[in-house]
Amino acid sequence: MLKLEGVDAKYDSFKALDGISMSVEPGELVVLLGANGAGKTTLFNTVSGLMKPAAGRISIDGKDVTGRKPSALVAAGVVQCPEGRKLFPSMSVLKNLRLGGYVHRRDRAGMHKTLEQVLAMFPILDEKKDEPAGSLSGGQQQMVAVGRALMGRPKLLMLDEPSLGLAPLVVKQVFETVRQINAEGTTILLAEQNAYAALKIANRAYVIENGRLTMQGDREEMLGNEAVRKAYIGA
Amino acid sequence: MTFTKTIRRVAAATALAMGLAGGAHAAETVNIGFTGPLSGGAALYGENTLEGLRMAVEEINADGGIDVDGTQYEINIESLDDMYSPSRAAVNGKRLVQQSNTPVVFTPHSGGTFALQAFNERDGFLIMSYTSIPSVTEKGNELTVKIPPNFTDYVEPFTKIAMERFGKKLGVANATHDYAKYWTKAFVPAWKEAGGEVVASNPMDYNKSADFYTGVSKVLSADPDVLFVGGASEPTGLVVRQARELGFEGGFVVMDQAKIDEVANVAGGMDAVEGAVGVTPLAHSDNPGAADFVEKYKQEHDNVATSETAYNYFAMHLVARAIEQAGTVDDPIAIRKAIPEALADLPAEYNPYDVQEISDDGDLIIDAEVAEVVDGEIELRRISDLKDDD
Amino acid sequence: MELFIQQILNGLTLGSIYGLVALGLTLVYGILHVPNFAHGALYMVGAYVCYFAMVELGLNYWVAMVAAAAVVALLSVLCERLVFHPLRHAPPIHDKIAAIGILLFLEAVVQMHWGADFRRIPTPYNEILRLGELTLPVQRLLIIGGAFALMGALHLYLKKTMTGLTIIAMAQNREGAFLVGIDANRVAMMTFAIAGALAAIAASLFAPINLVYPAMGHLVLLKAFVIIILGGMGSIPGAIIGGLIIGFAEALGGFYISSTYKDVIAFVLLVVILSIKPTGLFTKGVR
Amino acid sequence: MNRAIDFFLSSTMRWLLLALAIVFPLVVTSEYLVYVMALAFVWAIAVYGMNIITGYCGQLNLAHGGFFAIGAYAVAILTVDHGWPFWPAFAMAGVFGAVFGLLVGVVSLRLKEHYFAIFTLSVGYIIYLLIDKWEELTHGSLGIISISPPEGFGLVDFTQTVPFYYLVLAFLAFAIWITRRISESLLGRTFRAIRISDDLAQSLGINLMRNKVLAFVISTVYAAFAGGLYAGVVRFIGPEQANFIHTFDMIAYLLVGGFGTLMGPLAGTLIVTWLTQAVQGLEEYRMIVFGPLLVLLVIFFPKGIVGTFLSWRGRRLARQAPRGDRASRTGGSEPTADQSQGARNNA
Repeated sequence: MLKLEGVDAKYDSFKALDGISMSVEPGELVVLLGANGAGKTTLFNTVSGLMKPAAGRISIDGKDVTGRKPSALVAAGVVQCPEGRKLFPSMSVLKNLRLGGYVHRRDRAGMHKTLEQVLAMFPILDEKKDEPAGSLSGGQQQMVAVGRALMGRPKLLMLDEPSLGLAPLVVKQVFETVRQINAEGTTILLAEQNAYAALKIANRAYVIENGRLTMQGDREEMLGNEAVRKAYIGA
Repeated sequence: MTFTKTIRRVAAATALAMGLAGGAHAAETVNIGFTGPLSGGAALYGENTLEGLRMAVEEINADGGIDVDGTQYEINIESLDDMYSPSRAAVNGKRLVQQSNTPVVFTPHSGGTFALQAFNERDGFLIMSYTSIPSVTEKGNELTVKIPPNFTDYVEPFTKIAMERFGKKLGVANATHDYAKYWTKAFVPAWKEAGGEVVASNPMDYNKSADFYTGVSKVLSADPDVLFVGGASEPTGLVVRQARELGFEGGFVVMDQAKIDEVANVAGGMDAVEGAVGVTPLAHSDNPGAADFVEKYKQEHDNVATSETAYNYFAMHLVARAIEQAGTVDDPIAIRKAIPEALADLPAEYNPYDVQEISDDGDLIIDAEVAEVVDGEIELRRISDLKDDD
Repeated sequence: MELFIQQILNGLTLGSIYGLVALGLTLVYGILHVPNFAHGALYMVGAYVCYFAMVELGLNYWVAMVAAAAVVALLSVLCERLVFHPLRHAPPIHDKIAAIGILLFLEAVVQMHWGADFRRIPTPYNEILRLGELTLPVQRLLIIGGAFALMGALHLYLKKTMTGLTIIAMAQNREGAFLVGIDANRVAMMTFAIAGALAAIAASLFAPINLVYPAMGHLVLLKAFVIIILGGMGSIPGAIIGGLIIGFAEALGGFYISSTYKDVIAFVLLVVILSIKPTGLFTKGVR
Repeated sequence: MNRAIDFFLSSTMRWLLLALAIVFPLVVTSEYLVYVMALAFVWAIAVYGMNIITGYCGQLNLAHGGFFAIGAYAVAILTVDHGWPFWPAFAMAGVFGAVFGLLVGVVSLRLKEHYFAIFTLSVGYIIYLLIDKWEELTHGSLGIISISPPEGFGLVDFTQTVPFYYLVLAFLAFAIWITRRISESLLGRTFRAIRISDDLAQSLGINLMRNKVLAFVISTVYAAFAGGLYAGVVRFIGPEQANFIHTFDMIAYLLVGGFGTLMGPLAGTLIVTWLTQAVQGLEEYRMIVFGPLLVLLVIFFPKGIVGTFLSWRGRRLARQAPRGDRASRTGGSEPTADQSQGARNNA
């Protein structure tokens, strides 16, 4: 589905990604583990087209998309739900969700259907649909962000730290939702610091440190790995 | 290597451009300078004055130029834009005198005149200043001629005509630029002296205001008999139009910068300017030279000649004749001295305003005509006749 | 009392024109964070196109207005493509200077073609309604009605259509807009087109009671800037309300205080308000 | 080649320039050229002021022309209406520049970026309107004529173009020297830190407000002195001098030369001044050339002439650094090659 080969990314002279090669297969839920500043968000933004890679190749379903604009990637089915949510704060929840389906705007019926599915998944959003997104609680805003991403009917959904800054109970809900979305057939790439919760629902995981991938393996391998436990699970 | 080459090329290009702009000085050409606004908000005004000079020069050159002490000279106008800025006018003045050897520099604004006066006597050139502001010639600069006549000549007859017909209550609603202020300073005391009163005073920035409704309605709320208006013709027309829209039925005293016929075009016809007193539009003038000039202007342009064009046309002819009589193209003092004589000899066809005399200070003196709109028609009166009435 | 109402009407006339110009300015600012100093020149070009279509081609007033809107919208988009787009990564000072370059260029071009003469657009609506002491020229009512209708239409467009929503989305969160697949170039071009059209319509509405000349945009632009700062840069309701505040302040201040200092009022108001509340009256962000 | 570049940035080069400036009136025959040069120097002094607040400190001040006018009016009013000699009036011009600069700075520098720019644009307009309307003080739109020229010493007569040229040249050299002292001091580094970002500056423990106001006041004093000299040479001043078009001119000078560089203001002022003189033949159409030129310049040479030159040298040095270890040895006189980092990194 998604394949990166030797991808570099730079901020001026600072190399934020260094030779990243990885892949995500259809239907998988892959976790990207890493500390703050390790390069998770840069990697996501590079895949989404917000940043241009300095070197390397990115492909979706075998098609080269290196350096394409974000709008082209969304149209190709790669949708990011970003860290910090990046909602449209003064717009109503409903408008935020509608804009999520921007690339499908001509397919009114399809859009309506997806909207109903999303509202069914997050009933609280149905209740608050006319309120400005910025007035919602953190957990609810995260739901709007996920819902907005789903409105793009992604083939590959990239979730950047969806649990950040949320109460433990809410975090649990979020991960349950992510699992559910994956179970319904959407491929997911999930960036997390909260390794334990993330690994529990993942198929595979990569570890990123200082812009390089240092480890990879399936769920059991990673949960059993001493270094991972020390660094990210704290047990 | 490439860098030095680039520098050399830039230097060469600059030198070339400067040379071209400086103007080649042919043996039998005399350059006459002009610095005025040719871009920016006052560009139209600058263009109009320059047009008068150009018309005169074309005529002179078509007649074979001027004869200076046995040599035939063609006249060439070196015109430079100063965007109405005094310092640019000063730079232009230096440039004209140094690069183009101009014995005479025309400028149509007071700021430019003042800036040129800082060095014109020393650098040796005559300033032909088209501005009515009295201080231009009051400071004793020997080489300055003020082209338009003193507006103060108009103050008394305007007051008399308007007051007799409409009443004693005056509302001041003219413009705020320097010239308008000089007018107000002269006009308001004269109005009071003639027994009138000023019921409202609210000058407005004619060149910048987005809307005059507020200002006009403020003046009208004091119920004046006569409105004192004026700035450029078109905004003056708007002020008159809006005053009529707001129900004003009295008369107007129109400052000489605005021309009644142009004002009427904007205000909504001659009926709208009924009762207006102002200077005579050239097309209506009795002067022998006026009709000639209007005709000449019409052949080349599709609009009506302005007074700035006519005065500068006259002034250029006057300067050309003065150069001939002085017998020199590079002694401004001699040229200045020859002006009274040149004026006496100037054929009427070049003198649309019938200028008769020049004072020692450098003020031109005319017997102006005053125009009044009566029943939708322009009626003329000579200032000298009006004085005789007393 | 009639005099007071008369001033209110004057304030409405001025305020609705200022508001339309400020709206375009604030939209562009919201999307690109460019204070577009060339906006006043677009306003001026709008008046000239309307003049050309009406006086020189003899078209109907409304047709001329539409033509002006179309031409200036196109011109505005060209500015975006040729100037502001290449400068999107430059320091903010550069946008402003480039905008000044555009302003100087457009004024020079207009002056080359039409000269610096004052020109007039004749209105087909010369009637004057009178209600007691009140004077209501139809063209002035048209300005107020037209401006508010346009503002209403713009509101509906921005709130109810998907393409309109993309403009607001882009203003509220640029990256968020990219991530839902909104094409930044499309939105930028559309915003510039709308801003240009608004300026041209404002000019076409206002020109018949005013004069058309190359420098006509200067003061309107300055005031539009004051308005969008008052209203919060990027805020649409802020631009409309700010426009009315300035319109009323000028009409009432000019009448009851001093019309010599009428044009100072807007700027002093700005200085006072910003000294007290540095982010303007309304919080930032398009709503 | 590198030695040549080093030479261009060395202080020897600046002495050479000064020497060239000194012989200039002796070799050119036309007084007009000297006059244009002298006026360009006057503007250059004001542009050096703008460079402090806008170039080094990163705050686009659009009231700069207003402060220039305040300086000019101080000299005009004091010499014409109060009979002062030029020099004390000139000193007072600096005082007025500082006082008004402090007042405006304290209020306006609380605002950021575009708010600051537009706020100062309004301040500039208010200065213009006040000069235009406050007739009792400023003579209103009539302007002030017959301003006293600088009194000469002994045989020197500053109403003559050439002596005045040397007078302005001396002030300009002093202005550049001061700028260089500031730029190389802790204060200069403080200003540049503020330009890169307020947050960065604060994290370094810099008192933002105090330093911004200081930069602003320095810049307005430069502007006011330049205005005072202007009044002394043109000897007429009207409200148009406070028109914002003059501020835009100064921005163009600074932009062409290069923001935040030591020699940029001078280079830019001279180039644009002479270019303007060269295209005078185009008259009213010159803006058709000049407008697009300005746009092309900001798109293709955003750092100005001196800035482009500096970063060109920077790249050369960077390329060389791995080979010969001489990155640290540069001309040493232009501490501002970092200016590109002040650029907005996100659109």
